[in-house]
Amino acid sequence: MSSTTGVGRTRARPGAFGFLTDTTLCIGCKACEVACKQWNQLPMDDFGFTGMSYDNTGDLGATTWRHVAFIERIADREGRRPARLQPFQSNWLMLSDVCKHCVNAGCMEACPTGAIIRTEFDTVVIQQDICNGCGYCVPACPFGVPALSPLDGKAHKCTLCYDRLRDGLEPACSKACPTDAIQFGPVHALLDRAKARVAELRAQGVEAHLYGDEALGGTGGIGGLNAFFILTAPPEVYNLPAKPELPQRRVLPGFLTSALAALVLGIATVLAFRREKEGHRA
Amino acid sequence: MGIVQRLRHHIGLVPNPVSRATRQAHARIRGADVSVSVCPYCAVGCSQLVYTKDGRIVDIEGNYESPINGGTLCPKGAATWQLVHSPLRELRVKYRAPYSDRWEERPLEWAMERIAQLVKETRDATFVHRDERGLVVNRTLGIAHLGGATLDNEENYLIKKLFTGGLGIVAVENQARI
Amino acid sequence: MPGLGARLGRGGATTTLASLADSDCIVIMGSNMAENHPVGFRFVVKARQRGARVIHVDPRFSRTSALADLHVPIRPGSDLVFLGALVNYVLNSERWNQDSFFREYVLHYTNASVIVSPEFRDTEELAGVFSGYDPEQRRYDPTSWRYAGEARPLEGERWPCRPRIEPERDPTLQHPNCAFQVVKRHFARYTPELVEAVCGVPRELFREVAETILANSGRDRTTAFCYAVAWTQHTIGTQIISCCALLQLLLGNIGRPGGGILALRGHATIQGSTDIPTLFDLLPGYLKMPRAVPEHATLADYFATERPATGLWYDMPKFMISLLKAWYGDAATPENDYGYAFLPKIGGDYSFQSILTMMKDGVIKGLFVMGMNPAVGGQNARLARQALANLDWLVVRDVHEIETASFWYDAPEVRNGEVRPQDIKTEVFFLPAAIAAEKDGTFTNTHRLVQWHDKAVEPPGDARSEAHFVYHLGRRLKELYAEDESPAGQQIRALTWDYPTVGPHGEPDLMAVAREISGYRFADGRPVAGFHELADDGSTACGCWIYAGMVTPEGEHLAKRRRGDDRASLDWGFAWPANRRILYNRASADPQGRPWSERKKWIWWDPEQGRWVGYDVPDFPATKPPDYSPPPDARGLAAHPGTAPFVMMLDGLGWLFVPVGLLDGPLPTHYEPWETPVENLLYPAQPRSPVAPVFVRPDNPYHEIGDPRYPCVITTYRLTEHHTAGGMSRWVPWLAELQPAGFVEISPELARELGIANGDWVVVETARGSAEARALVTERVQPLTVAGRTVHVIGMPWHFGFGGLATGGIANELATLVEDPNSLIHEAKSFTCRIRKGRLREGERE
Amino acid sequence: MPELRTWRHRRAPGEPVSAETRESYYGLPVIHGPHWRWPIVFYFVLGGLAGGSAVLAAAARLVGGDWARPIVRVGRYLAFLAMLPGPLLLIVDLGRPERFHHMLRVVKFRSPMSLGVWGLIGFTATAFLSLLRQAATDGLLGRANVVARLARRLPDRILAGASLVPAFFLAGYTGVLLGATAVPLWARNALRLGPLFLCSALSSAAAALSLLLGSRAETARARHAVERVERLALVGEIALLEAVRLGSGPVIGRPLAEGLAGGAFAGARASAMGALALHLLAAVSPRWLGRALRLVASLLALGGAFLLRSSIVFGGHRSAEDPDATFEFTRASR
Repeated sequence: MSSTTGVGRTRARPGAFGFLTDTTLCIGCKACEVACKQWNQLPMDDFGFTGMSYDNTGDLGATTWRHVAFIERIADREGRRPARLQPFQSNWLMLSDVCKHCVNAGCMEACPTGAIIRTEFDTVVIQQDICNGCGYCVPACPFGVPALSPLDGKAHKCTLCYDRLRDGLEPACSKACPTDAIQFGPVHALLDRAKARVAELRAQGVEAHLYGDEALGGTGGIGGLNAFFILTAPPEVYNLPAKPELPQRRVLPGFLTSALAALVLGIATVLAFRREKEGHRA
Repeated sequence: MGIVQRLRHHIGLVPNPVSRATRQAHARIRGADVSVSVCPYCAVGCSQLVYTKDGRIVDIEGNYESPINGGTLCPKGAATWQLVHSPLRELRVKYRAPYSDRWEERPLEWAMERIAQLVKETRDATFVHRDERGLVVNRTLGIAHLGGATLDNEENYLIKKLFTGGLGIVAVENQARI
Repeated sequence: MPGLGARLGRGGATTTLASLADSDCIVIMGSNMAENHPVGFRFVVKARQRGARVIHVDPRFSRTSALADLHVPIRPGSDLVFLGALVNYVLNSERWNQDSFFREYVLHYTNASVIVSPEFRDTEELAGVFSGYDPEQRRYDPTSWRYAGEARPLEGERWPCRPRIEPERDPTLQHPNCAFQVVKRHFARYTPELVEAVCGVPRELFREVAETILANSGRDRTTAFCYAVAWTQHTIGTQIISCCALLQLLLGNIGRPGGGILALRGHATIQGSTDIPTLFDLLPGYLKMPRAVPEHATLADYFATERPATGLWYDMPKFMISLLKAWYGDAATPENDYGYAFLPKIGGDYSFQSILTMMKDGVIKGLFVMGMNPAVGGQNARLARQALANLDWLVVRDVHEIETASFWYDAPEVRNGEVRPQDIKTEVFFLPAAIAAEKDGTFTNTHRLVQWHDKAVEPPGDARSEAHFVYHLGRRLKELYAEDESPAGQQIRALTWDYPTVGPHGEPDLMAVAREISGYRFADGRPVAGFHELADDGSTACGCWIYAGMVTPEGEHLAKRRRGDDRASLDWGFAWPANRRILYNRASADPQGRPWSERKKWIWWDPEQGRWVGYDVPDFPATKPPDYSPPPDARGLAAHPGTAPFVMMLDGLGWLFVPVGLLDGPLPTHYEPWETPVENLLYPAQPRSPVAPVFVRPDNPYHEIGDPRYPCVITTYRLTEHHTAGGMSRWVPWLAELQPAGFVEISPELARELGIANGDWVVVETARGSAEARALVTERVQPLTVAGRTVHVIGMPWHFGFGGLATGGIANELATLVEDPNSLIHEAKSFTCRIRKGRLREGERE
Repeated sequence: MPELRTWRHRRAPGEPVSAETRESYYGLPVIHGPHWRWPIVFYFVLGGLAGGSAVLAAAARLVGGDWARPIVRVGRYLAFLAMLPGPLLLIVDLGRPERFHHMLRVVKFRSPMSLGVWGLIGFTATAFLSLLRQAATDGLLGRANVVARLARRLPDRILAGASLVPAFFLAGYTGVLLGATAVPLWARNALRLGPLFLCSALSSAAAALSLLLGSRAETARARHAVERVERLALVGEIALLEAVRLGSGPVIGRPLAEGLAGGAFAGARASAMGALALHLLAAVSPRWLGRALRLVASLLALGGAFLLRSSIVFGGHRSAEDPDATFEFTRASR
């Protein structure tokens, strides 16, 4: 986070839509999780008590497209609990995680069937009539978003309510969010709002920062996240990578070194065969 | 889509091969009937929009117009659709005879008649017209009612009116007490 | 309800959720608002973003605390000391004594200047009890709490009423027996040091809270309090709430935008179910249920006992007789006291807890349960299930097969073989119920707002609305009693029960019911415009006078209105009374009728129009000028001066000292919870409430004070993800997966002591029973230092039970039957227990 | 009750929040790991074998003389046979096998899997034609029929040249495919995996060919030639294995040092080194011993190829589950 390059910058198209998830307003109610399951008719999954604070969801998955993380940081290192709190959710962090709808999306570039597309809203959607469940998008996502469903064998993730957007409706999660911790809108407008909010929080002494610009979260060729976040702790605390990289940045270099290796091996083989020829001539 | 464009779409230059289903995607509440409801859970009183198609509820979400919730809902409110369509919801009358170890399914009409008979029996057996001091009390302690905070005002009114005003049942209580 | 009612006149929340956004400081105490009212909490967040301070006083660091500026961890059951100390701090603060606003408000809008009877003795003088205490009966004779001054009988009444009281006053507030001085003396020992010793709250932290509240109260600023059942569910719950009302009166925060006291209710229409009460001691509109005493023998006796000469309740006969007309119609005539004799007379306590014991003792033989789950939600749940098993018949109406319906084969004691279904005689009917979206009707929300919900679809299968069930049950019973001339038969035959039915299932027409509730002229059925049109001569009928006018003479149901705006949203739904949103809003203007400040204006007197105007419907006679002075023989509201904002009160004033209306004293006093690990530092001789109703019986054992076998304090609560006893959430997969199992929250300190790791199974035990749960070891719970020793607090959500998807030990298995004397509400927020690592083995019981 | 999630909590549920876990989220994985298991491991091994064999066959055809005919013949047959199960394994691995043809909707230059599909098709085509040509040459198609006549018309050298590209591609693209994911172990070694797989492909193919060529005298020269290739490829493989091990570092490299995957990796290293060592030993041994040592060496090289793919694939699973590795990678990568 020391680098200031790319702070507050995104390569999102002017017409792109996305989410701003402001953790400082989140009350961890999980309305987003349920509203998402309701609209998208996703079944209950991974049922069980985890003991991880109030998080019994655990992770984003094929049938969980919003996940609220709970991080308790009540006491200091000596175990003393403070009474005076930093303004806005400083001691019990809650973050509603979601697909980031990357400006350059690893899952989409990886998809060998063209099932994953960028929509007219600049969101990233897995077309369910195309996906054949190859599963390559799953490890290709630097954020752990898409997952294969054992129910239908296909990959699933947040669609940013593509069907609702088509009818001019707000996505289910941001609509439901009681405290407007999740806001939906044009990425650039949301980004301006987020920057103002971060500045406001910093003025109040809160260590707030933006996650999802080209300096943090949207790094390494990702070009920014269309669903971005305001955090008050290092991203790792929320299980978010600080400076992820677009995996496809490694495709061309990988092929180049492979080609080089192929060349070397080819020459070596030819030489080996030539030597056989010569050896027997001699 | 022209053939060149289509090819471009499919050879990874503009990797956006949109499918038929995607082109036809739309919200399932398009063209649905909408009624205005109130969330049945807590007392904040969030307004809900209930979308129906062919007599079936297809979606329940918050009502933007409400000065209380402004379109939002909490997880319980957001789960109202599943409360209605819960796979565990009971839709038949169940009857358990005294000392029996099993439920039996019974017609609603039968249950209603049987309950009315039981009310009359118990009431007649326990009705007190005058108490030991001779005061007119017109009450029965033999029957009680619990519940009401999750019902409608009109239903509570009918309960109070019939049970207390009409049957002399005084032990009528709801969750406000606990 | 009595907590607010006794001091302000009505039990309802004085303000609205939306008004919180106008607050400068919000104190959330006795409530976990963000978790239990998430959507309501958005107004707190809004206020917070506008710069308001948010203080959360609560034993646990909860999701509410996470968004607060200050979290004040407090020992459960010590809230009254905290509030009393705030009162003391405020009264002795420089700001309160220097800013003219406070004095002006208190002098004009409260009974501070009234002289209290010289016979009155405070708890400070009598070692923990007020004068008039009868230790044998464990109750008070409140005669000595009266005002000094005469009571004068009124003459020429068509219906009798109580005499008019004309108390002495001292406007200088110096008289040693004026209410103000009595209050000040009473709380003198409630110091920051006492708070530290009793509540476990460091004194500096307390001072910070007090200073914040003080700095944010006054002419230009307002502080609001939000509370919920964590205040109510104590043996002194009413007094805790009443202490808050006292504090808010002293701070001038009642009746003003961004001020007030917001009671946060837990069910969709829990407010409505007290307004139109399915409660044993009330009739609709807070009319008292007549008792089997000579003072209530006839309607005239009833009025002579219950009806005051002054204030709005003077109109009681109009409300009562209209109710009798609504219920008994043509059978209610002037000759038969409008059918008053048909009304059953109550002879004791038939509150929820008593009903459980009456069932267990075989007095109650048949039970209806509609949308409630006493097998899980009932205190001493084991006793509750034994009570169910002792019934002749039981009718359960719900959407899921809740524990109350399945106890006879699925309860822990049946599963472990202690009881066999073959031994349980109860004849059980389970009838599937309809959900709000499947029926027409209204809910009344936490701030008294009545909203109509439309029926979107017909309920599926055999599911029916409660209206359907009750209506058709009544219809069948009327048929069964058609020829019956006995008193029992006459009672049911007199009842009007002729609602038209609609739809394929023959549902009663809810609009017809609504019209009856709202009131109509008996002769032609025209709806009345409001309770002012009700008459005491049988010419009007009205099912609930505070809802009068909800259906307009034009036939429009005001609860169906859906036009909101950014301020009071007067055209969204209908708020009782008379669509007023902030109650006692006359107090938002100064005695002369001008707004206290531009920032906090709400309603004010417009001398040109000669009426009260503003953003809200005035909770005051609309044309009564601020300088109105009542003539000596005036009655009802006319007896209140133009400065008296509290229209329901005898004198129109907020009561700092409560001469009548509370059973446990005129002033809030700290008593320890019934079960407590520590002595009462204030009143060692009187540690617990002297008048709390107790249920001394072998199946409801209590722990002694400081019982070493039960050293921990336990508090019970709810989670965002579930609803009450779980009937509407534990069976719903999307909710069940979010909180799939019962757990107890314990501090790392206690966990270390007992060798408990996060996620371990633990058993919580009391003398009543045991509950098994998973341990959630969290720093959000902390041990408190109380009276020099460490007290461990554990928390347990009470949603869980043995049915549905999300299961867990029943917290109410541990709770005990003991009540607040005023509200008859039990004490679930603080009692003692022990906890151990391990599992509840099959059949293991104490 | 539907049981669904595709990952498991690495830590036992309910472990308390400790200072140690504060900088991660209860030790849960940051990313979702791949679902690839044995079918993919076998596909990787067989693909390498097929690609390597095709390379050897083509090289032998292009630069070898008559002595190299056996290499061409056996190499072409082996390339085709090793390739055959490939598409089957891939289709079996799909969540929706009946939709395998959706892979043919697009060509995506940044998706190694998409390229892989087309590469596999290209390989199949050249391998099949080479097979036909070889079969015709060997008289397996008969003499007078149309197919045989057409097959014999195929330009052999051009075919050999053309098959080189898909052969190398098939042998190496799987490494690039793994490298283009967020799995830290793979991503960190994105530049090395392709070359490593290529070396392993060639060494295993050479080993397989040398085994198949047998100990007959008429194939001795051919065998010597492929064994020479095998040794060279093994040298490259050993160097790249060390580069992967050292380049991964202690955190990201943990799966290569611990557990079953770590064991497999160690086995792969040992096999490669052992094979090379045995080959060298064979050079200075008596003839009879040398033959036995070479046999064992080739078997080791083949086994090593299998262990290598297993360790990399399953090590990737472990790596994806380890938040420390992900954070190590995403902190350091810029």
